[in-house]
Amino acid sequence: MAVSLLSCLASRAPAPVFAAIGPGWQAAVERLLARTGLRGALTPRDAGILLVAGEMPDNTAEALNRVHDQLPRPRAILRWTRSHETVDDIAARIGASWRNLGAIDEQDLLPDQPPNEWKCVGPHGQGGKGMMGGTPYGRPMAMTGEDIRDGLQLDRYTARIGPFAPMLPPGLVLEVTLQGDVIVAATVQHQPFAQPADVDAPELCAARMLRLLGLGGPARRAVRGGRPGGLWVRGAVPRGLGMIEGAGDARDRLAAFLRGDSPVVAAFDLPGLLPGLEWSEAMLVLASVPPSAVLRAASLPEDA
Amino acid sequence: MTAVLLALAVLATLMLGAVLAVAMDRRIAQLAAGLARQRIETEAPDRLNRNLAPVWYFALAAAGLSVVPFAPGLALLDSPVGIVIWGACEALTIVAVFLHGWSPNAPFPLIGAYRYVAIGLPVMLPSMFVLIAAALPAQSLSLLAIVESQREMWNVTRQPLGLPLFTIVVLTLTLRGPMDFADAADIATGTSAEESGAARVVWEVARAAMLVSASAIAATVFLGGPLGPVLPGPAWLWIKTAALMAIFTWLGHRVARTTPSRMLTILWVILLPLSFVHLAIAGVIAL
Amino acid sequence: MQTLIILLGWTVLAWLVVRASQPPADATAPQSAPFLGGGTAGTHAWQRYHFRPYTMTLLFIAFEMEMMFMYPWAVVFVSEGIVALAEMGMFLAILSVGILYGWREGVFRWQ
Amino acid sequence: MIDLLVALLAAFAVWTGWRVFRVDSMVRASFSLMLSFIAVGGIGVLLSAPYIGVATVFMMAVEMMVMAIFMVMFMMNPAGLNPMSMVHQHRFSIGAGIVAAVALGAAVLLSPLPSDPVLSETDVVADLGHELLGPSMLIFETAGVTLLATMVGAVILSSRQGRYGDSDEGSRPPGLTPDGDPAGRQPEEGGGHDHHGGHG
Repeated sequence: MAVSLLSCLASRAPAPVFAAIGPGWQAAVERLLARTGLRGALTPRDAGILLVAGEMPDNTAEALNRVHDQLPRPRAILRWTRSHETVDDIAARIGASWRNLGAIDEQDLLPDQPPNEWKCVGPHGQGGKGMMGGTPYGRPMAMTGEDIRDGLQLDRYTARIGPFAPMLPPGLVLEVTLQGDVIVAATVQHQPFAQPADVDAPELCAARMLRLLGLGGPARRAVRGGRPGGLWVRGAVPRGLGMIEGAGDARDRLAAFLRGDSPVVAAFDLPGLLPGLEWSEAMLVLASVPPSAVLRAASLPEDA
Repeated sequence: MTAVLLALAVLATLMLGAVLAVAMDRRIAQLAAGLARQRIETEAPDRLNRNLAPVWYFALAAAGLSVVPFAPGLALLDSPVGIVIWGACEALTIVAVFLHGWSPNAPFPLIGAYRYVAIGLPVMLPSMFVLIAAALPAQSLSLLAIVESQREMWNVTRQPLGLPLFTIVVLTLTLRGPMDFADAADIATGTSAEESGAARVVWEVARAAMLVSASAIAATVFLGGPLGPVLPGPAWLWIKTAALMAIFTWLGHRVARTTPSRMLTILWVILLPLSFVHLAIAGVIAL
Repeated sequence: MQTLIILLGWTVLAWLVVRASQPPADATAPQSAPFLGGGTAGTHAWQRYHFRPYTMTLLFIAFEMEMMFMYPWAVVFVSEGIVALAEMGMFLAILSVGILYGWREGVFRWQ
Repeated sequence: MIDLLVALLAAFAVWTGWRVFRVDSMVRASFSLMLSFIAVGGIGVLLSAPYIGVATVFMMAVEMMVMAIFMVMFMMNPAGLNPMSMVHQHRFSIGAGIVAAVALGAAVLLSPLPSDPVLSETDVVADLGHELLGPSMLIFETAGVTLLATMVGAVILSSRQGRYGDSDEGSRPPGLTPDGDPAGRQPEEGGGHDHHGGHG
């Protein structure tokens, strides 16, 4: 009884979709995920369906495979590439796949190998050497380095984040070095994908910031064109954060998005803006800039 | 015999309340669907602590609810130090959430865990002030006595700052809305970012259970708990708890979350002095 | 004693429920890699984590220790009357100086 | 029954205390110690000291959380990914352990313990409050001043930023050998730059 009740409930669940957004599809996907019956997952661990929107450039294929393999099973990959397929069509296709997931289930795309060979290496067979050396369980350990705030020389964690990170513009790969949650260094490894002008629509920009402020519901309403209806929305963005010449700070830009304006953001130095910010602040700053301006900033030559 | 009945009442309240909390979030179907999915193991995790974190969370929710009187003078855990037990539950909740984020050995959960500790620790100060203020007129640390002290007038009117301050505590303990620094969107749901399948569901249900427990404490301390006309005590407690759960859920979905460093400053510079003022007012009124 | 048995009982029950409701975790190597939006990490995430508000935690512990005196104080507050109010006022005033000092030195921020 | 529970809790406290030194992970070590203290708090509750017992659990949960943060911050290999030993100076520590155990054990066994059972209806918390506001008032206020000194000391020792600029400006880390070169980072002119002035 309980089992059948659970499966009955489960069949009515909105399809959890993790979206890998390709060039030109950001606005369409964001509008798609604001529909009822779908749920945009923020991590592949929470998703059942990987939606690949658009033609992916070849140099992102491995990253896409990596995200695909991180979905728990059973899982399905759906490609949304034909522009004549409307939002309704793809939503129906996602729903059908979700209800039929058990039959589709897909294998891993990447080989089942750890990042480094570690089994049976080292004195205890865990791949390590001494206290900090070797590659215990497949990876080396982080090492200490300079800090830009308080000078404590603690570990620096370096990772490449993106191109399908839900908090970054699609396509952007940042190599960030973190100490705690403060960014001490950032470089752009891959530029964001080019998107048509539609992606700068104020309601979409506002929704991206609202999601970062923990307002998933208001973000959905904003995308659908309604009043977002959140409390303390502007006040939650710290003053003076992400100040850009001529476009105010992040709070001003959010206010403009909510009014329905799209502020013009002049070229700014993206990798130069991030170091020294906490991760949460950095993500707010990135979301507060229209994607077209992020693209222009990321494609500036390094020495400009 | 009464103890067994009360234990069953606590258990039933916790379970039905958790279902109600999930329903208020409109996530019943979502969680049901998650149960059958694969549970992924991360690279070299701390398995023991990963498995224990939701256990602590559940057990603390149950322990917190045990000190709540279901009728005047009748609680499963009739302790002279009820609010201190609840305070210990709050402190251990921070440990449980930290372990949940620490154990997967992955960057986003780790950041979420540390952010939560940074906010969760100072949030305990307003909580302690508020509960101590409620203990002043009762002349006891027992929740039974705190209920008795509200026969004339509920604490929510006598100590007007108490419930708003405690709301912040509840939102922190249950990882909700403006205080949900553990599971923020900019770190891909933070401490839960690497959890899939049943493990994710279990954690969500534990959060819901903690909401029941914290709301029941709030109902007891500020709304007179089981006191009320006509209906029996437990019914009043359930009604008040459910009403508070609805308010907390609504606030959690509506209020924006600021950055953790700014929230830290707000907690120490605005909310802590407010708690001082609250205690001073409560003290003068109680004399 | 009843207190302990009840708390222990809840812990055991919670353990059984959690244990029964989730299957053992498993994953292949590409599945278990940490999620970075398709990116890769060079090292383990476990590190000498630079927890920024560390000074705040020290201040917090001192403050918390002081709060522990306030619980018994609250119980006798009404019966001791104005003496209790004055004494705790003094005690809190002393500690407020500490908080004020910390605030002036900017410890309630990410370092 | 109470005797049995006390014995069990004591055994648990000792076992978790021993685990502190046997596990590789700093987080596990900290929280093993927390479990040990929780067991001690449980003994307190059993011995008719409910406030002291529960307060021990409360305090230790918070303190071990903070200790875990600092242990992970400053210890090498904090997660114990490479197995390691947490024990140093074996001979000295064994000697110190035996001396401490014998001394404390002797103090417990040899001192005449008062036989003054607490009546079950006594309100021990209120007694504690009256004690704090009455005979022990001086101790209580001294504790306040001591804690203030703790706060100021902690801020001075651990905070780099301050009203008068960075605290390590012009300072020189000690050498690893007597009169040796400074270890670690060399102080730069003007210290680090503060990116954080805008808000907070």
